[in-house]
Amino acid sequence: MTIAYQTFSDPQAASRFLAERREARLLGGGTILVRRVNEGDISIGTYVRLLGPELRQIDVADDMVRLGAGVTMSTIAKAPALAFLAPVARSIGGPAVRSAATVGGNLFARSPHGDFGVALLVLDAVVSLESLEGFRELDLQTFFKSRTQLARGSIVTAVRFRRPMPDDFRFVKISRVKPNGAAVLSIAAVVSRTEGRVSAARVAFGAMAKTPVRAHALEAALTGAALTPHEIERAVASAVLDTSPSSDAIASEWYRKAVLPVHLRRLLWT
Amino acid sequence: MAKKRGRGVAAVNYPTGMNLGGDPTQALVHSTTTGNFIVSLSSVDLGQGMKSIMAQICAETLGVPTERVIVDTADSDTGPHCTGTFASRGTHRAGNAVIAAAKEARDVMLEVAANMLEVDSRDLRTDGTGNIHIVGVPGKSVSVTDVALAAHFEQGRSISGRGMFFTPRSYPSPTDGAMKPSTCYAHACTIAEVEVDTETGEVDVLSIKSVYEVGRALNPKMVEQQLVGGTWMGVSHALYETTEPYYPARDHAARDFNEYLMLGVANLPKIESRVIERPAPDGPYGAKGLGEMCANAPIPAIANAIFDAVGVRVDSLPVTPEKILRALLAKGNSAVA
Amino acid sequence: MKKVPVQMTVNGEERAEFVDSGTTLLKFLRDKIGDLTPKAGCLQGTCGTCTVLVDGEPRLACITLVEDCRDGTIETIAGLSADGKLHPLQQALLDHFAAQCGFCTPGMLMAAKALLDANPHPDRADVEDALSGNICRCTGYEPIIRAVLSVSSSDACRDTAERGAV
Amino acid sequence: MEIRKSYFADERHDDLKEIGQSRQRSDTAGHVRGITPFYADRRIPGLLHLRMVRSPHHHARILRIDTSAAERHPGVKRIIVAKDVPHNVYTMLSLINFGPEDEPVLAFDKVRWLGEPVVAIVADSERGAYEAAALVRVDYEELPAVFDVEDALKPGAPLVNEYHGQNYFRYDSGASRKVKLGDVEAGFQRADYILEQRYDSSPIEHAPTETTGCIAVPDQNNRLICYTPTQAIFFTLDHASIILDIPGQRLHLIGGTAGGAFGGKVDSTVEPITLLAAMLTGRPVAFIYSRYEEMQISSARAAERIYIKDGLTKDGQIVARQVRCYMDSGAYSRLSPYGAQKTAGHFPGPYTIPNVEIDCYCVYTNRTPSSSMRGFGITIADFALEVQMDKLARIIGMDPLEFRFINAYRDGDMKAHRQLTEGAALIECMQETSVWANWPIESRFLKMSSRQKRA
Repeated sequence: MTIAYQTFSDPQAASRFLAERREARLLGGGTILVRRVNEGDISIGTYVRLLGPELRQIDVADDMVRLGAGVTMSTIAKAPALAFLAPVARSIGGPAVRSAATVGGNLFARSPHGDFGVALLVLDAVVSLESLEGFRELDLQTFFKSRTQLARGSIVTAVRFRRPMPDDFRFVKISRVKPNGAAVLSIAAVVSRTEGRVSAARVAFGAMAKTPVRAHALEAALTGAALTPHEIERAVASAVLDTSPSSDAIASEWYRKAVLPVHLRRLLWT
Repeated sequence: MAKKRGRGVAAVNYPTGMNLGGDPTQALVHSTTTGNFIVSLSSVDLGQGMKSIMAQICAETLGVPTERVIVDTADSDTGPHCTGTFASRGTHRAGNAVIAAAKEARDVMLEVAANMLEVDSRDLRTDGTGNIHIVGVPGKSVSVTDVALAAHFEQGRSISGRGMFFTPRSYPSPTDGAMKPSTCYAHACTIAEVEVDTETGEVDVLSIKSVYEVGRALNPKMVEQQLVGGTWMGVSHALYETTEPYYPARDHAARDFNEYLMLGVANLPKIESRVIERPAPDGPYGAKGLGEMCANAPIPAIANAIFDAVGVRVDSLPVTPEKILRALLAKGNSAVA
Repeated sequence: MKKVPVQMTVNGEERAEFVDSGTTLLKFLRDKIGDLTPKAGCLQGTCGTCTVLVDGEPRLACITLVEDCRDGTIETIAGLSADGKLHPLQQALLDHFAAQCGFCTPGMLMAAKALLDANPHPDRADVEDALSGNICRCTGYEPIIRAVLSVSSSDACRDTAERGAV
Repeated sequence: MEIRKSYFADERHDDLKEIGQSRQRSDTAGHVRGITPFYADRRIPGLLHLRMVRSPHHHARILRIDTSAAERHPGVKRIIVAKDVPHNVYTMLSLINFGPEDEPVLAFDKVRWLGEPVVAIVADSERGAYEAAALVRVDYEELPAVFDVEDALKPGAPLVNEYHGQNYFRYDSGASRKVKLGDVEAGFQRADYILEQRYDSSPIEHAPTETTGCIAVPDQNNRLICYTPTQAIFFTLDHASIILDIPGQRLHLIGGTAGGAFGGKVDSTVEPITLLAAMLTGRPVAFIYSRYEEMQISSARAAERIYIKDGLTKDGQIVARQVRCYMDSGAYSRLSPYGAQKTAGHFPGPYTIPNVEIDCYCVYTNRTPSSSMRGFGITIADFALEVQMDKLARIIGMDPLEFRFINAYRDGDMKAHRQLTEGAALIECMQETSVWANWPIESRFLKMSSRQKRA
């Protein structure tokens, strides 16, 4: 009736264990898993804790960033090399949640949660995945599309991405409960500007679908657009095209779609 | 970005005590050997500070400092009956019972002191610091401690008292509803100032100014605690709270504090309160119940302020950004296409 | 039942105990150590009443496993006034009438302590952020915010303390 | 917070020594040290844990309950079903002779709301109780459910609660608690304007940071101790003694410290079943609501629907007010029939209106039972009333605050429920607010007094 706690330092061994044991689950910050156990989920019988310094490490070399899956939001919020991500990390719950919540765990958070994944998605992050088939890397878009069908025993060990140009990265999380309640929606954008025009744009949304999603139509509409109210307004009109938000306790599908262009325009224009 | 400001007002009253009465509360007071006093009750302190207020009421009535009174409550073996802490009845009902018990105890205390000082007890007065003086005779006094010791060990008296407060039950007339819901009412008027985002329907409550008539503010700091906390709850009710966000549909019912939305720590308006006092003839030192009332007026005041700001009415609680935005769109007032 | 050994420092005291594996830090503190100051308000990681410090960081003891705290340093408010004297934060809450039912108070205090330990001169927004994971249903937060800000000595924070006089 | 002593100065006394002083609360020092003992802080060896198997349906007939597998689960000490509860069908209002017994402690023939308790599991650990709960088999036949108060009152609506026989509480005045004064129809005839509006609210949760629960402990002398955060010690005690069918002297309730309550801890839904579990096992038992249970199982503030129809004259007099109010009691009464009655007495608000007709209905639907919450019967009514007042003022182009002065009740005015107004102070609150908040009003309103008889 107690729950076993099993540690591994070899991701492959952990992966094998998880694949073999239906009742075993990989533990991140506990915000999802321990809560489920506390609430009476008896399908969970073993916590699997993956150890190893690289899991909790932030590596920055040139402009490439590697975040171990166990890096917490509070660590990111304090990392000087990742100052642009600090507002994202700080938007995720109160400080006590942030000192538990991990990068890896956030990639599995269900909408409307998972705002850090939105930022990673817009950064074109690549996920390091350990499974029975061995090590592989998945781009984050593919990861989000397939995260519910990952083979048993799959473990996210790290993400890596290129640091954007200073000032290109923008993020906003709209919460009703301030300062950092659950998202009505969140938007991350990397927009490069040259001579008053958008030269390249990547935009991702949180809480606008079951997982964070990239706004491809919007990105296309933005690229080449002049940074004028009129052209931005024209571009943001296509924002909802790549979205399929749900209704939940925070906001309805209708409301999310209605205000997405507003918040997007404000994020891009201000 | 279009943000518009508006102000709204609301004025309310609130009945003190269980509706229609019939809700007794008892109190017992006795002194220890050294002149401290125990109030025995079964009333529950919900966090509003009922125990402290009972101590203050008892101390005032006895004429001793509050720190000499201990309130022992909410044990069914030792506390006499109380109907319960609800319906803004705690201070009013239990307070009156404590006054009655403390008066009886005071009478004994003064009789014992009168014996010691060899005077009539009607010529004695308490000074509130723990001494009993002969009126008009400076320097002639005994301490409450000595009086209690004498009562116990020399005069064989129990310095104690029993108190009961009861408002007879009123039964509404089946035909016209004639009834007496309450013996006294507290009052409030609130002005709320809001800022409404016309593109998103989001509301920022900037300030809440309220004037409350509470009968008597027995402990102003504790009154303030209720008023500030209650105002917060009112604002929270107005804009956020429900267990069923799609009522009457049961979908997406809130399961936790992420989903049960409440006014956040960074959403707080500037809350200011003033108090006026019109003592209730049957209130303990004039006090009326105020803990419930303070959550009420902010709700319509905010709804009215939203109308003042953007010209739309949302007549269902909570007044969410979605409801406001839909109303704005229906009226053609939103900047959103 | 599988018992596993854990060792850690709790409020300055070395503790070595055998616990059921999978035990939360909250259960460990309350049932093993007998420190009842962290409260079980939700067991979901959403209310903050169980906030304690683990190696100086605020953590929700209800979703933290004791096995993840091995060799760690745990602080609860039981350790704040261990010498019988109230910690300045405790005194500030008292002075500001910033507690009503008292159930959120231990978690609030630890969240505030985490803030002040890391940032002795917070502004109002810092305090709001620090307390944002802690639910209070009685006070309306304002007295708690002011109490925390009053502990800081900086003039800047005193200026930002007041969104308004009550 | 400033106390403005100029108002009613002749009625106030300022010669008191303790009253009016901001003495420190006696409990705060304990709060800030975390040593205030809440019910869940009682450490009792050998404590068992109770968890409920709850209805997964809004409305269903129970065909079969099979607890055999759960009973065999290691760690389970006792399974409790309806027949184990001595007086299973109860109503809290029976203590004040109000209404039929209409709610089972444990459901047996039907479930009437999602989350209704059906089987109680008592086990030596929380986890063991959850595991055993998963082994309980209950077969249901789903029934149509009704969630809207007005739908529930329509002919052909599913019958929610057979103990009432119809989807509303029957008062001695009929389907609604009625208050009548004057003649509203005549008032509407006299009016220059008529405004009829609908107001709604959704259910609201008390959300105390400490969830509802209790610990029951067998004591010497065949008695039982219950550590409880109840708001009403003897209400809960009497109630438990009825349900357990034991004399009250066998019960010893210890409480007085609640981690927030706001009206939600009057209900006494946990104490009787926990005491029963302690009686049946001879062991101490804890039943502590999860946060989910606190959110969705514990009573909510009722949703309300309120129609207000007012007759108004050009000069700002409300000459008639008709109110129909529906309080959504959920599947059972709890305290709602009393709350609906309180609402009836509260209308038409703190205003003097010569013609009034009030009908307040307590309606049964297939949702979580509602009950008392801070402002019971008043909060939502005040929302409707005060928004209505704003609308009325705007119809005639009058300042909304001035409009309230015209209609505000004063000492000696007859209220709709036929009590003469005493101790009124609405006018003074509005005067002080106007001056303080710089909301200008005509000077004649600043000269008004609640003590001045209406012309």
